[in-house]
Amino acid sequence: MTTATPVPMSPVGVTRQIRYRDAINEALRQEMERDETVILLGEDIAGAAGREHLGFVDSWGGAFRTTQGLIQQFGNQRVLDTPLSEAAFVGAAIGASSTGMRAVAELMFVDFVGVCMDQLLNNAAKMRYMFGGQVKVPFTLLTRIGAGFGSAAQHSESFYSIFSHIPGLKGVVPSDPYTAKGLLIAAIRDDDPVVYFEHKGLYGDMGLVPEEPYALPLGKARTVRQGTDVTLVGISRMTWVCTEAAAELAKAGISAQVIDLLSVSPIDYDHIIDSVRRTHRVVVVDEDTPICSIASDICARVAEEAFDHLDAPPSRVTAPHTPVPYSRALENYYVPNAARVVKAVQGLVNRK
Amino acid sequence: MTTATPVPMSPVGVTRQIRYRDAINEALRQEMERDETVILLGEDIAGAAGREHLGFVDSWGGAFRTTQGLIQQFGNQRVLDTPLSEAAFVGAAIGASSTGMRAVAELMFVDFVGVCMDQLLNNAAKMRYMFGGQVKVPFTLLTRIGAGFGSAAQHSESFYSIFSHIPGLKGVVPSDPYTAKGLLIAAIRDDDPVVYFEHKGLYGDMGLVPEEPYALPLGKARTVRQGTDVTLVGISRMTWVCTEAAAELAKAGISAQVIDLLSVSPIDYDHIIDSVRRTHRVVVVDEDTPICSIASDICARVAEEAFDHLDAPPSRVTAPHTPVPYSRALENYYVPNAARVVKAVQGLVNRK
Amino acid sequence: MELDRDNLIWLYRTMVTIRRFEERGIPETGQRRMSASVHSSAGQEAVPTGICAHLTKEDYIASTHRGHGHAIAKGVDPKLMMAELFGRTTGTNKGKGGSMHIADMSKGMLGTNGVVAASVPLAVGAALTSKLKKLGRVAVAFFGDGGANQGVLHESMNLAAVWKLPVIFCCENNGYAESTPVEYALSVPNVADRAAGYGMPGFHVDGMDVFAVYEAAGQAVARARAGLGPTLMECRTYRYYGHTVFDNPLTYRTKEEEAFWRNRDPLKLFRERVMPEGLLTAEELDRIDRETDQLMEDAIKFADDSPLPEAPQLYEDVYVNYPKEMMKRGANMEI
Amino acid sequence: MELDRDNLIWLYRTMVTIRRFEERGIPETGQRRMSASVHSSAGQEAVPTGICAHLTKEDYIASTHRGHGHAIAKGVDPKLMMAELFGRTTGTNKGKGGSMHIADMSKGMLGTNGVVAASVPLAVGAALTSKLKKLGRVAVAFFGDGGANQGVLHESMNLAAVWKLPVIFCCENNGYAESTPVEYALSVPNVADRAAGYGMPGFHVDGMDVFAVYEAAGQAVARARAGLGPTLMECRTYRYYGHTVFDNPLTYRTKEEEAFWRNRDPLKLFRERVMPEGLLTAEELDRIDRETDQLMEDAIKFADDSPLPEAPQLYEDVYVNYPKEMMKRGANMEI
Ligand SMILES: Cc1ncc(C[n+]2csc(CCOP(=O)(O)OP(=O)(O)O)c2C)c(N)n1
Ligand SMILES: Cc1ncc(C[n+]2csc(CCOP(=O)(O)OP(=O)(O)O)c2C)c(N)n1
Ligand SMILES: [Mg+2]
Ligand SMILES: [Mg+2]
Repeated sequence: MTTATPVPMSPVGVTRQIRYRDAINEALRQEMERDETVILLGEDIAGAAGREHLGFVDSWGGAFRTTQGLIQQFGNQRVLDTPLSEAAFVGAAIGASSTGMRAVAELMFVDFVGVCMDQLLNNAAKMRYMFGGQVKVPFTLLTRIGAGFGSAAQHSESFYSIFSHIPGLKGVVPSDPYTAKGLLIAAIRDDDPVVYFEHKGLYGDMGLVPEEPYALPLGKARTVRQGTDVTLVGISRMTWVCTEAAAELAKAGISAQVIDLLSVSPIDYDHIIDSVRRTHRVVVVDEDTPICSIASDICARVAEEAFDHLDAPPSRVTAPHTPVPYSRALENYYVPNAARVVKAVQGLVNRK
Repeated sequence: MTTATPVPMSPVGVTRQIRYRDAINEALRQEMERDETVILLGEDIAGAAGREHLGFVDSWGGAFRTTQGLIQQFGNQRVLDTPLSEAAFVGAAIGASSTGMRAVAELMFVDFVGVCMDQLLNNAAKMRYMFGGQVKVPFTLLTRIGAGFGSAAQHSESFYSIFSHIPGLKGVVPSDPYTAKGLLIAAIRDDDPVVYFEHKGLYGDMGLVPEEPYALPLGKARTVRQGTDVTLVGISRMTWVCTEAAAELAKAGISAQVIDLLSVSPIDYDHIIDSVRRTHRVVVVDEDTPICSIASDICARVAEEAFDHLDAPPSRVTAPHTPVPYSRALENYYVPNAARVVKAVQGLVNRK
Repeated sequence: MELDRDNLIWLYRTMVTIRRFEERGIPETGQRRMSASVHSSAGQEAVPTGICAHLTKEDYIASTHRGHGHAIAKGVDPKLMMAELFGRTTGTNKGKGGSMHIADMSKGMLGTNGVVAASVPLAVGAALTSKLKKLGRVAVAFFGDGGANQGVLHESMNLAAVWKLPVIFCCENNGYAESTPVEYALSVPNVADRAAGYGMPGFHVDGMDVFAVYEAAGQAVARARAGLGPTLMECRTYRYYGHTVFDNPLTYRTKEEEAFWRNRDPLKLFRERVMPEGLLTAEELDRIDRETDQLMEDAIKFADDSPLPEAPQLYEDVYVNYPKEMMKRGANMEI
Repeated sequence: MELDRDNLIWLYRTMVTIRRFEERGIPETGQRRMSASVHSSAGQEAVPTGICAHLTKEDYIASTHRGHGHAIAKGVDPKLMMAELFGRTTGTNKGKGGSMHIADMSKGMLGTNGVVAASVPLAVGAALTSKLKKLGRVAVAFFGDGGANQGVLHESMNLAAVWKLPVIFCCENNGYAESTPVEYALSVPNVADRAAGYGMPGFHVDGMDVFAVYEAAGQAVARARAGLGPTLMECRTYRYYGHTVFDNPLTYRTKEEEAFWRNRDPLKLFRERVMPEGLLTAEELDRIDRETDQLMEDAIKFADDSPLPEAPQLYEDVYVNYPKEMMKRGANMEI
């Protein structure tokens, strides 16, 4: 997109380590410093709205503390706590973004997208096209994905495939603090609507992050481990399930290249296909359910475009086609893990 | 599902021809006659609500006249015109269906699903699972798909892939009057939530339809033309684009089997894979956009499960990854047509 | 708010332009088999006219599926609108949007919209822009009596009230949502009755009388500009034709009712008001009629003479920045 | 509606059961590291209790994320609820739902719900079933002050009013949506102020006083049963703890405010009312307290002794009828 440089594994010459959560926070802060048209809207993103006079400011800083401290620096006209009305405030953010602001709205969990989906599908995604290119909608939607926390079926989804499906939207799935910051800055600066998926299971992860602002390219994957026998494609946290599996596979003499998808729209098919042309096998690891998923989309694309290079069927390790169960006894089976990836790869390698 | 019998091309020993629109109407009428818990909710499904005293009854019979005459027969307590409030009446239909009714709600165009998506995603699809199997939700959502009518980006989508994606929902895409009636009866009788997609371009089509009620199996595709060189999979109206292409291909000596998908959840992969094992090639023709679509899902599944039988990459002919344009000058390019299918097949057959 | 001669002429010319656009443009669009999804606002002209009379080019409006009148009143060129309806590249939207998506950002016109009430929060967002950037602009969100029962409207009214945004929520209550009478679908007599539930003023106005609309809108706009927050303004009006060109309204409403409202025609009421008072003469008004007729003929000719979009246009304007190749990939597009 | 001794005991026992369930069960759930998404309704007991006192087992309720109290008041067995929180197969939902989805269809309890206000139309639908089947049942839709600003509530209130359905819309206004004060998010002083906009009665009730709730609910339920349509009932109440166990409420509200409400504790108010009047004695009430303590210990033991679900359960209860193989296909599930 903005640049064709591949996304590096980590920044060069940087020693500062911060958490994924703080990388998000830093990206928001730096973009708000850089451009005063950047505003933030969401439920409890500051907290205790309207109670400054009682000494309560920034009491929450977001349900997952990603927006902490921003209201102190930018005030309540740029960090806007909203009523519990996603359709209105997401729609308003889209309206503001099409009239000169760069609005960043937060949808607390992607599972709730159904209450504001129309604004995303019919306004954000289509306005530019319907209007014949008259308008830009530099709007960012922050939201969250991920199971594994005993939060059951309505707070655990990784429902990103619909955003890949919808023409007019872009989407990113940062997997570590470095990409969290760089992709959020890119999303905010981008002139198209971008959905930014934070993974609940990554907030505490530490990583090297440059202090200065930087944008990573939208629409680019990266290779986080080189390998020759199979290509593993990870999405968000699943990237690390892939590297864990790759380490395990290495012990068995199988060399896996691990690709971190990073963008769900546009999808960097070329990076994957390029790898598969060399490894001749691919397994996509996706925390989302399997049907009409990103995993199946990538498999289809690989099958179509790297057909002659495949030594085994393009395969997927995903959640099953069921809602997310509450009891951890079940949820543990639900989320893909390294063992399942290893087994799938072995099946491919030992084929015939 | 209910039966393993394959869906026939058309009914045996039947001479009556009716239109797709009337087949839908007949299915609704017969199910309402059979089971008084079947109720219908939607905007203008009767029309002129509350104006019986002025002699206005059934003034609309639905925006596409599919529910005409039902209010006369069943009254306004079973044919319920609603305010323009999809989230409420779809949600209410789900609530009614989980407490003893079989509610059929109409969403006028699938493009509007975003205003009531939460009710479908978080209630209809998940209640049974979340509640540990305590509840059945025999709910049917009628909605419409299809481009080609100069209705632009918000009234022309074929946005069914999300319903395939969501665990807990089922979906059907009838392609002619025979399947329109049989699948609607099956959908209403089914104890799970089913989304029923009518295609705007098929309403006027005539076909053989038995007078008596009958249910076709959910989750089953059918072969509408036999062939040996390539498998064409059509969805809804695209089935007939496939048969048109098949006729064209036959002239060039290429024999195409055409499969009519009929269900988008569950998808009858077996029927397709069985065919591909014999033809060694597949092209899925889908009016929806390509990414994370049913077309890509089927291609992925074929690639995975019929890998050793493929002589060419599993391929797709779909709408582009763009919204639907208004001007017919552009829309004509948007919707897949036989020429594109023929060309795609020729590319596969002539490969190497 | 004194209306001078120029203002009066503007009011009349705007209403006539809307009427003529609907009555000439829609059948012509139909004849060209461009689309069935075209909604006439004939009969409702006084509403956008009376409201937009208070707006500058910088102010915003967000419109509905029945939005030709809003666009014209906000200053969008009917010629470009006609070209849009005819699906031409010279259209407001390059032929990509058609009747249900007419937009002109240079006129603060944020689009007609095919999803009922979906444009309401866009107006709220535009008002937020105005407030945050201290632009002094107001935003008008148009919606129908049907739209009054959509959830997003409720959320938007609450949000605008909480943030005291310069928004006017304008309900064009024409008595019907498709064939559904408002007295069936609305649980209160008037949409304006809901204003109190949001802590904002609510007016119920005669939407056939442009002076009444103008008067009420003046208050609402003044309130918004003064930073006092939103107003809900319900204008009782009537659409003369069917929901689209397809339905026969006499299947859900009586001839008497139609006659009653036709008798309160906004153009007629206007003439009855200004002519006796000697503000404008019949000749002057007739001349505006004729000029408008000519404008429509010119617009139709302009539209017909304009080129249709070509295939590559399909991939333009989806994103600001996205690889075109990605829009075709896997789709097997021929072009 | 005279309350006899048994009624009074039921009211008190129900409130104490809710309180103890929250104060004992939630920390135990936390210790077992089952979930962080558990919301305490301690402090709000009078609301479900005063309302459900009017309901039979056949009547319906639809609940929220903060729904333990609703479930208990509707007769759901706390033992089964505890097992559910602990993720056991003996739970109300076989461990599949947890705190945010507790349902018991045999008790007319249509589920707690994790999406704010999402269960409201379910109650409307249940009321529709009752009306169409002439069952004489009513349905109560619980929602919070935050939920009051969701679009689906607006649509549901209008729909229920249009169809005159036997629904009670019960807003538990506990002053906060997470950390957001109601006076910030709501554009009117009271949620009940919105009732007029739907043509239904609106009550504003002291939600700490079970007798006040009982009294108002009696009117609403009677109205619903008589076929006169819905009522909006706002109960002003307070949650004693954080939104979940994670937040410290003193970051958004004052100690004084907490003390004010604690001083209006529903159990305390109940005692202060019934004891001086000699309706129930301190000993009787203390005994109920102790019995309830024991009930909770038994529930915890029952839950701990119950089996966890096993892998194949993952594929059960998704559909009534669907090939299991299809749920695994393409997912490469191990089990
Ligand atoms: C969310 C949604 N539901 C349904 C429709 C279909 N539809 C288009 S216009 C209309 C009626 C709108 O009535 P109203 O708001 O009163 O506007 P009017 O047509 O009278 O101008 C309906 C039901 C839609 N476009 N969007
Ligand atoms: C549609 C939606 N948006 C946001 C959330 C996250 N969330 C859960 S509870 C809550 C606050 C709810 O407040 P209220 O309705 O007053 O209920 P209370 O928690 O006070 O009982 C929020 C924002 C959600 N569950 N659903
Ligand atoms: Mg109307
Ligand atoms: Mg609350």
